[in-house]
Amino acid sequence: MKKLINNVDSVVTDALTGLAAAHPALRVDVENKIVFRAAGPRPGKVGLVSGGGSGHEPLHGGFVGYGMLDAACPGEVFTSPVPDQMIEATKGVDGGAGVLHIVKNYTGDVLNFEMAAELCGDEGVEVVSVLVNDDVAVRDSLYTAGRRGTGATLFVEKIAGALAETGAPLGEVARVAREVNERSRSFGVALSACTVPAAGKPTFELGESEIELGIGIHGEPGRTRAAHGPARELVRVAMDAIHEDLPLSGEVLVLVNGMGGTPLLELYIAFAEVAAYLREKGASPARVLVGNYVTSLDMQGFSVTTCALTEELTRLWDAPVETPALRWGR
Amino acid sequence: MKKLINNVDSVVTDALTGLAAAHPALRVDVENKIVFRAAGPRPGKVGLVSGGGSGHEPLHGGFVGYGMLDAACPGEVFTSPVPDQMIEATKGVDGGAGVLHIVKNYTGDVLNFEMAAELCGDEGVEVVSVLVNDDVAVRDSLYTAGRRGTGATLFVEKIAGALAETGAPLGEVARVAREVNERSRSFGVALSACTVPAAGKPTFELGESEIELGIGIHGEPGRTRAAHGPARELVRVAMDAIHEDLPLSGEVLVLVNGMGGTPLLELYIAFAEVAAYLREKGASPARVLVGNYVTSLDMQGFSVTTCALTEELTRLWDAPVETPALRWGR
Amino acid sequence: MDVQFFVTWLEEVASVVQTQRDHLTQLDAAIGDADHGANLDRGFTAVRQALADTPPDTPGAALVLAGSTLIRRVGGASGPLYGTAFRQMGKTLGDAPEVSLAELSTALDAALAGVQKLGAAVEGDKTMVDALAPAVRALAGAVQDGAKPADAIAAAAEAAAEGARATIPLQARKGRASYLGSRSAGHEDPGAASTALILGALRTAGSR
Amino acid sequence: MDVQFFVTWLEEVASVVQTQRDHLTQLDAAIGDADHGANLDRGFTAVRQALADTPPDTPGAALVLAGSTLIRRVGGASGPLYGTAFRQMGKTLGDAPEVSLAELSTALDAALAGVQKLGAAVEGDKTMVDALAPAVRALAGAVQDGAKPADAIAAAAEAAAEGARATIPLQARKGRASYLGSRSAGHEDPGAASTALILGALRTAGSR
Ligand SMILES: Nc1ncnc2c1ncn2[C@@H]1O[C@H](COP(=O)(O)OP(=O)(O)O)[C@@H](O)[C@H]1O
Ligand SMILES: Nc1ncnc2c1ncn2[C@@H]1O[C@H](COP(=O)(O)OP(=O)(O)O)[C@@H](O)[C@H]1O
Ligand SMILES: [Mg+2]
Ligand SMILES: [Mg+2]
Ligand SMILES: [Mg+2]
Ligand SMILES: [Mg+2]
Repeated sequence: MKKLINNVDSVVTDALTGLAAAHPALRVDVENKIVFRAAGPRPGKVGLVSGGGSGHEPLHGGFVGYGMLDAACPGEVFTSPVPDQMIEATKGVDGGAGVLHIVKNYTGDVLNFEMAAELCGDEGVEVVSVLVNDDVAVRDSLYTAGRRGTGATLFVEKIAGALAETGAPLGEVARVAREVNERSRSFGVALSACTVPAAGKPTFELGESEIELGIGIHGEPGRTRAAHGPARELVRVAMDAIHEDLPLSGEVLVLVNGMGGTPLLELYIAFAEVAAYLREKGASPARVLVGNYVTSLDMQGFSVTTCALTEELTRLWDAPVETPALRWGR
Repeated sequence: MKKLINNVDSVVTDALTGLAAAHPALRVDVENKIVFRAAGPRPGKVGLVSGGGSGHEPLHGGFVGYGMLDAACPGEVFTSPVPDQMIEATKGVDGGAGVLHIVKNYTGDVLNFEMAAELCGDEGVEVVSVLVNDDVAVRDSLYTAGRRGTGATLFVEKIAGALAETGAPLGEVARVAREVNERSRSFGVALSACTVPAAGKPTFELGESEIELGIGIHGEPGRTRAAHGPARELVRVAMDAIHEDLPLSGEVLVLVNGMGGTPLLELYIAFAEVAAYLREKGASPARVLVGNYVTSLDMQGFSVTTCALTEELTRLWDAPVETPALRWGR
Repeated sequence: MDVQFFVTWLEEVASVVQTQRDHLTQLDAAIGDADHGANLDRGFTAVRQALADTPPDTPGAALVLAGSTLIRRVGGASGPLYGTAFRQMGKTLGDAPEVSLAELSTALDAALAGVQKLGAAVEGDKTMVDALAPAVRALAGAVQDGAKPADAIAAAAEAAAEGARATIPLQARKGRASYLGSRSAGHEDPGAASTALILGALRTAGSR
Repeated sequence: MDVQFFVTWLEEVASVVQTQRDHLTQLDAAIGDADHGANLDRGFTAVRQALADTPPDTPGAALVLAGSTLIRRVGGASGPLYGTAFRQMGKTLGDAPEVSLAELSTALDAALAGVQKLGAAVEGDKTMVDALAPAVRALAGAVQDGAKPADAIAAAAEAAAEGARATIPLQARKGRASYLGSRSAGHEDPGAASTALILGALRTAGSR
C-alpha cells in the first residue's frame, strides 16, 4: 500500500487540518472532527447536518457551505461517526428552527445518528432525520439491511440545503429531502478494489478482466462478479438496473460519479453512454454532474445516480451554492 | 489494463461526446476535436485558445467558458493536437481583437502551435503565443527541451482569461499571462505510473516502497526514484525544490493537484503540509485549489504549483469564472 | 466477582483485540468494509484509558463506563451495539460491589436483549448475536446446573466461539455483509468473531 | 524512380509502422510518453488513405501529400518533424516525373535540413536526426561512388539502422526523453527507430 499520508491513524485529522487551511469559509473542529460553516448558524434557518465514514470525499465536508450543509461529521475511514460528533454539530448549527439529519442508510450511520437525535431531543433541539437509500443493487427486503445510501446523498444535501436557505420550516425541508431520495436511484460498478489505510491491502482481488457489479461506496465486493466490457455495456447494466426499478422519463438530474481512481476522461465516456441511454428511453439529462463526488478512496469505477426532476427540484438544484466541491451562482 | 472506455481508438472522441452532452454552455466539434464556448466569440474580446494531449482532464476542455478559455484543442492521449485543430479554433474564437495561444512547453505542442500561428497570421488573425514552463524538476539548459508546462497552465488560463473578459488588448493579456508563468513553479511526485490506453500497460514499474520524484504529466518517469515516505516528507521535497528556485514569500496562490488516481482525502493531507511549509517560510496560502485539475490519466501522486501573487493577479484570480471544472462568482 | 475482575476482563479484551486487530479487519474486508479491527482497537484502547483515568468502584460502574466509552469512540455498527451491550450489563448489575455467577448470567442476557433491541438481528442473521446468544444460553444453563464459576465461564466462551464458527456458512441478513447476498456465505462474521474474543477474555480474567 | 516507387515506399512504411506500432510505443514508454507507435500508425494510415483518395502524379506530389497529411494527422513532436521532412523532400523534387539517385539524395538532405531547422537537434541529441543524418551521408557517399540504386539505398537504410542503435547509450538533449536526464541513457530513441524503419522500407520499395 502506497498512500499519500503521514500515518494510518491520523489520516482523517490530517486531512481535516488541510481542509481547514484551504477553506477560510469553513470552521473545522479538527479534534472533534466536525466541519462547520465559518459564519455559524443563521437564526431562523433550519440547520443541515450530515456525516458518515471518511473516504468518500468530497462528501460530506466538501458540501458544507451556503446552500448546502451547515455541518458535516466525518468518521474514521469507512466508519460512521459517533453520536458525540453529531450532537456537537447539531447544537452548533441550530438557529432555532431545528436541524435536519441526512443519514445514509447503513446500520452504523443509522444507529449512531439515532442515538444522537435522541440526546439532542432531550436537550431541546428539534431534530428530524431523513434516510438516503438510493442504491438499487441491494434489494430492500427482510434479507438485507435495506438499500444503501450513495450518490443521491449529494442531491438531497443540495436540494434540501437550497430550500433551507429560503427560510422554509423543518417539516418542509425534510419533505423535499425525502422526495429527492424517493425520486433517486443509483448503481455502481468497480474496476478495482480500494485500499483502506488501516487494512493496508485491497479489500478484494479482481482479475485483469473481471469487474464487480452493484458495489457500494465502502470497498465491499458487489452483488456479482462479471467480465469486463466496453463502457457502453457497463453503463447499460447500471442504467437497466435503475430503469427497472424506477422507469426513466422526462427531465432527469444525473450524476456520473467516479469512485476516486477513475480519470475524468473516462467518466465523460461513461456519461456519453448514459445520455444516449436516456434519449433511448425518451428521457433527457436536464441537469448533469460528472466527476468524483461520492468516492470510495482510490477505487476505480463509477456509479450513476438519477433523480426524476420536478419543477421545484430543478429550481432548488439551480439555486446558488457555495461549498468547496460544489459551487455556482455566487 | 482495465479502463472505462469503449475502444482504445475512440477514447478522445467518446469523451468529447460526453463533454458535449453534459455541458450545454459548450459547443464541441467532436469530429475536429475542438471545444468552444457555445456563445461564440465576443466582438472586441481577445480570444484564448489552449490545447495539448488528452489525459490531463479537466485541462483544457474543462476550462472553456466565461472568464477562462474560448476554445480548447484536445489531442490524442498525451499527443499534442495538430495545427488544423488550432487554426480552426483560433479562427472560431477571433472577435477581432486577436487570439492568445497558451502553449505548454513540450516540443510537440510548441511545433504544432507554431505552425498554426504562422498559418493564422497568413490568414489575417493576429496571434500571440505564451509558453508555460513552470516545472522546476527540469533544468532549463542546453541539455533539455526546457522546463515542462504543468500546473501553472491553469493559473495562466484563469488569470489571462479574466483580463481578456475586461476587454484588455492582446498585448496586455499576453503580458499578464507571461507574468503568471514567471511567478509560478511546480514539482510533481508519482506513487504509481499511469496506463496509456493505446499502450495497454503502465509506463513504468514501481516497487511497493518506491516513488518517482520530479515527474511531469505524461506518465514519464521522474528525475529520480526514491523511497516512499510520509506525506510530510514528500511535500517537503516538492516545496524545497520550488523554494530553491523561487523563494516563497508573501501571498501565494497554491494548487495541490492530484494526478488522477489519488483520493481527495490524501490531497488535503498534502495541502496541510504545504500550508505548514509556507508558514515556516513566512508566506501564506492566500488562494488555494486542492483537487484533480492537471492530471496524468490514472496516475497516483500529486504536484504542487505556487504563484507569487500581486494585487492585480489576486483580483483577476478572484474574478468570476464559469467553466465545467472551475466556477465561482456566477 | 468484584470490580477488579471486570476491570481485568476489559483490559484483557483490550489486549486481545489489539493482537487480533488485523485478523478482525481482514474478516471484515471479506464481507464488509475492512474496519472492524481498527474500530474495536480504538474503542477498547479508549476503554482501558477511561478505566485508568477514573477507576470505577463497582462492576456495574466499570461496565457502564466501558459501554459509554465504546459508544463515544467506536462509531460504525459495532460501536452502538457493543456500547449498548456493556451499558446494559452494567445497569443490570447496579451498585453491587460483588457479582454472583447468576447475576452475571442475567447481565449478559440484558446485553443480548439490548443488542437485539437496537439492531433487530435474530440468531442466524450472521451477526454478533450468533455468538452472544449461545453464550448467554450456555451461561444460564451452567448456572442452573450449579457449575463452578470457571467452568460456567468456560462454557459460555466455548459457546460463543462455536457460534462464531457457525456463522461461516450463513448468508447475512443484517449489517453490511447482507449487501453481498449469497456471496456472504463462506466467511466468518467479524462481529461474531469479536464477540467470541470478548467472551474468551472472560475466561482469562477468571483465571487471574 | 517514378511516382509508383514513392507510393510503394509510403505504403510499405504504413504497413511496417503498423506491424511495429507496439514496439515503437514501448520504446517511447521507456523514455517518453508511450504514444510514438500510435502516432505514426495513425499518420501513415492516413497517408495511405490520402494516396488512394487523390493519387499523385509525380514523386514530389506524393511526398508533399504524405508530409501534409502527417502534419494534419499526427500531432506530437513527430508529426511536424516527419511532416516537414516529407514535404521538404517533395518540394525539392518539384514536378519531375522521374527521380535519379542523386536527386533522391539531395531530397533526403533537404528533409534533414527541414527537421533540424524546426527541431534544432544536432547529431548526438538522441533524436530521429541520429538515424537520418548518417543515412543522408551514406546515400550521398554512394551516389558519389557511383553505386547501383539498390546498393545505395541499402547503404542508407543500413546507416539509419546503425544510427538508431547508436542512440542507446546516449543521454537525450531534445524532446521528452531529455527530461529524464541521465536516466534516458540505455534506451533506443523511438524517433530514431522509426526513421530506421522508414528508410528500411525504401529498400523494400526498391526491390519490388
Ligand atoms: N443489525 C445488527 N445487529 C447485530 N449486529 C450487527 C448488526 N449489524 C452489524 N452487526 C455486527 O457488526 C459487525 C460489523 O462491525 P463494524 O465493522 O465495526 O461496523 P460497520 O459494519 O459499520 O463497518 C458485523 O460483523 C456484525 O456482527
Ligand atoms: N527537437 C527534436 N528534433 C528532432 N527530433 C525530435 C525532437 N524532439 C523529439 N524528437 C523525436 O520525436 C520522437 C518522439 O515522437 P513522438 O513520441 O511521436 O512525440 P512526443 O514526444 O510529442 O510524444 C523522439 O523519439 C525523437 O526522435
Ligand atoms: Mg465501517
Ligand atoms: Mg506525445
Ligand atoms: Mg466494518
Ligand atoms: Mg511520445
